[in-house]
Amino acid sequence: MIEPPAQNLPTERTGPAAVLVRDVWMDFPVKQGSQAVPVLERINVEIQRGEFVCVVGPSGCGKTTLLNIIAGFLNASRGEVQVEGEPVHGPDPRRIVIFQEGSVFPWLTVSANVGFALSRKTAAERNQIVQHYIDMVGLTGFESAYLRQLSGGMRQRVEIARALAANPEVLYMDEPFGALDYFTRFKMRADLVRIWQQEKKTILFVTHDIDEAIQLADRVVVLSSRPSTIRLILSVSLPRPRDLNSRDYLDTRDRILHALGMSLQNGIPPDAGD
Amino acid sequence: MSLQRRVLLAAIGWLGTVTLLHLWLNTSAFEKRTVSTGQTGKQFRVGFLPVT
Amino acid sequence: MTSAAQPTEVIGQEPPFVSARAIILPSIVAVMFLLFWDGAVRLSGSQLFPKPLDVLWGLVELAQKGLLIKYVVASLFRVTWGFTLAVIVGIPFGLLMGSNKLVQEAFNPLIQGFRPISPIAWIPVSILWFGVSDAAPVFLIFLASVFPITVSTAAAVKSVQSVYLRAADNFGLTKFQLFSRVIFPASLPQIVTGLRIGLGIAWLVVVAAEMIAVNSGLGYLIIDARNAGKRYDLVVAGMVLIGVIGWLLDLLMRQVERFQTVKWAYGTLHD
Amino acid sequence: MTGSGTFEPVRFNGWPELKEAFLSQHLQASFILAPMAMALREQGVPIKIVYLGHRDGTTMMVHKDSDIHRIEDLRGKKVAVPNRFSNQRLIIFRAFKERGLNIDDVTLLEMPPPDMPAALHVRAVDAIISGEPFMAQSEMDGYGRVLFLTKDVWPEFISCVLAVHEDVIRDHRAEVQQLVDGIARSGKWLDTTMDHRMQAAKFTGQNYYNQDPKLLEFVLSKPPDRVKYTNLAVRRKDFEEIELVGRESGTLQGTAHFEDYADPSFVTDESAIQPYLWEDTP
Repeated sequence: MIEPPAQNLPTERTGPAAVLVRDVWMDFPVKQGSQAVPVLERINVEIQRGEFVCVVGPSGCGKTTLLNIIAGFLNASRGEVQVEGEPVHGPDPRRIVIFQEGSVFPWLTVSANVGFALSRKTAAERNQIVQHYIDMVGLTGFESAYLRQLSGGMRQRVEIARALAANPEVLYMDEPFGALDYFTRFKMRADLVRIWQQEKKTILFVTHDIDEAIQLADRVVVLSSRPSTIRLILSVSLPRPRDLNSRDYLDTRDRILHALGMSLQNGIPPDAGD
Repeated sequence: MSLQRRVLLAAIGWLGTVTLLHLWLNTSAFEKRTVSTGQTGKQFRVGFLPVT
Repeated sequence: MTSAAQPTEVIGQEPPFVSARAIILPSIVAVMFLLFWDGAVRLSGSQLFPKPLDVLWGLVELAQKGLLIKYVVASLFRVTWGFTLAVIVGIPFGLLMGSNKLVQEAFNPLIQGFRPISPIAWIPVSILWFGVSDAAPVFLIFLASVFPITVSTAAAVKSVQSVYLRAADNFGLTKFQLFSRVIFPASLPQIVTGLRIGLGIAWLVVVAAEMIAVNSGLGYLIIDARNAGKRYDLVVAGMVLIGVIGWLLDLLMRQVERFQTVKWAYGTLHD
Repeated sequence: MTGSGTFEPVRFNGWPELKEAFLSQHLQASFILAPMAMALREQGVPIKIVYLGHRDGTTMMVHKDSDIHRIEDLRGKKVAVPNRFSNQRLIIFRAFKERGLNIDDVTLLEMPPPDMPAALHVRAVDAIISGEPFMAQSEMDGYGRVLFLTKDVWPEFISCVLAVHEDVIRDHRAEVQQLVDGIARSGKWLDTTMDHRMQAAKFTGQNYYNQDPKLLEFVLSKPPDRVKYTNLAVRRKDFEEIELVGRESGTLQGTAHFEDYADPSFVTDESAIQPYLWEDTP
């Protein structure tokens, strides 16, 4: 089911959108005097509460820039971002970002990291919350380990646990599984969906991996290469847990590839990586 | 935090110990002044070099 | 309900490992050095330069006279206070300079201007200000170590990865919390390295500092031995003491580098 | 100079440090090189020379088997002197002038006195001159030979003087008088018998100079008039001689005169000085 880019299909109207991106444009001034480099053009997205939305596009198309704008770390050149109807002016603990390069604090143990945002709570409350999320992400037994003693997958689990412990309304994730091996990625995606269903958070997940997007998202926003515009917003109606061999799965993938001007019917196109 | 507090306490402990030791061993801070310097209070210091 | 990750993924604690070889090898070299030294003095027939044994007897003589403990304590007292003041001034100022561009631009030239001045050049000034008290050597030692500490702290703050700052910002930390819970811990490893360098320099300077009119300390021991005529055995004894204590101080500081809150930054190549 | 606890002797290891501590009034009084005191006064430092440290007590030493036997032989040689503002340096100017020699023919190197014996021993320099006991050190150890004693070249030679800050003289005259009397009387005591000198050598060596008493005994006895601790009153004639050589050698500007840098009022009648009756406490 393809949606025309400009229009979005709210399932049922339950108050203002969790995250509303209206007519956002972004260009980077490279050097004084020289022409600014356009990065994002006419971005319109509306994310409902509890929805899992993936943004996918070739690397360097401005996905991370868009995420930073939505999260409030960057101001758009034009346009606006609203969360629950309020305009976004900066980062906020109700909207936690999991950065691409990983921001777990290496000088803290796992439990100290996970409890980082809970300084205002009592010790008992904090320990209870920390233990809950450590168990949830499967780090039981590693509470007093340090970052350098953990594998890549486990570090991402700490990242997620810490974000969830802050009890945000929205989770922004910037290619969090990019550095993991093939098998761990599958495991992390399954765990993330499970946690998303349990915690009922709104998630905006940025990735360059189309398969990852389809395995995770309710809706996939497909961005073109730079200057990127929205090529397609695709609702993924596959039932969960998703059967990755099903016909529908492959059709969905082809639609996304097609929207990006690529199709894999007759082998990998030569210009696939541009 | 207890580790950093322990390091801090150890540092302060050392500071106190070495200061007391020094005052005791190398200065006359603890010796009762046999002769009170009386009116001048401040010592009358006379410099010299160990020559002739 | 939860799927625990396999424990094998955890990289074990690194126990400090001192092999027997690590002790025997250097001791052989040390013995050879002593023999070489002894032989060289005998060959040269110099009556002035002491042989290792003379130095040992010099140390024994100092210990018997109770001067050994007095001088060691005096030097440690001055280095401790000079270094502590340098830490108290250096770290906060370094943190400020590292985190505030204005302060950095304002003070950096001044600091870079003072840094190359050798503490020995400060001796005349410190006598004019502090005269013949302990304050003069403490001042020199303070000067010697405050610059490396300030500079390394400032560099540490500036090199804190921005992703930590963004994450902290995201969690809504106040400016003070950002400093005490992210910037300081993140810079701590480099600060500790700066402290180690600062302490090393402080101990280097103690000899020069104690050449002013103080009547105790290892630096004084050396200068006084020269005054006492041919007591070059005491001069070398002083050097040996300074070397050994300086080495122990460095070992002590290296233990600080094995603390968890700092070790994370040194990676596995750190010995 | 034991005083009654009123005075605290502060030992220094180099003239520059002593000068700076004295200049900045961390020392109320100090034994100091005569020309240095005069130069400080020329530069406006309000101090007065009130007494002398000692007479003579300086020797020029050469290496035992060096070819230097007369002052004339110093030409083309390297001589270590303690400080630019020292009479040990000025005496060379005076000796060369009296013999019609050109001062530029000799190289004068400033060197801390404690390093001089070793420098002579390894022949880094050809001759050394400074206050005792460092000169006697080289003689006692057998590699030094006396070229001349100061009394042979500059009779009543002055090396160190006792200088006091003028405000200390104004505000604490009694203490200064007590100090000068103490020095004068112990000087008299020293010069009365050789036994007193030997006691002093032991006492000073251990408690104040940290030097080998045998070395000090050598200085105080061989020959007996190597250093004298009497006849130390401040006299115009002596200092004007120093002014003369100081000006000729370019060390002093000559802008300060006896009234500016000297205060002889503390010792009016030398013969009246009574030696201390003092025995070395075991």
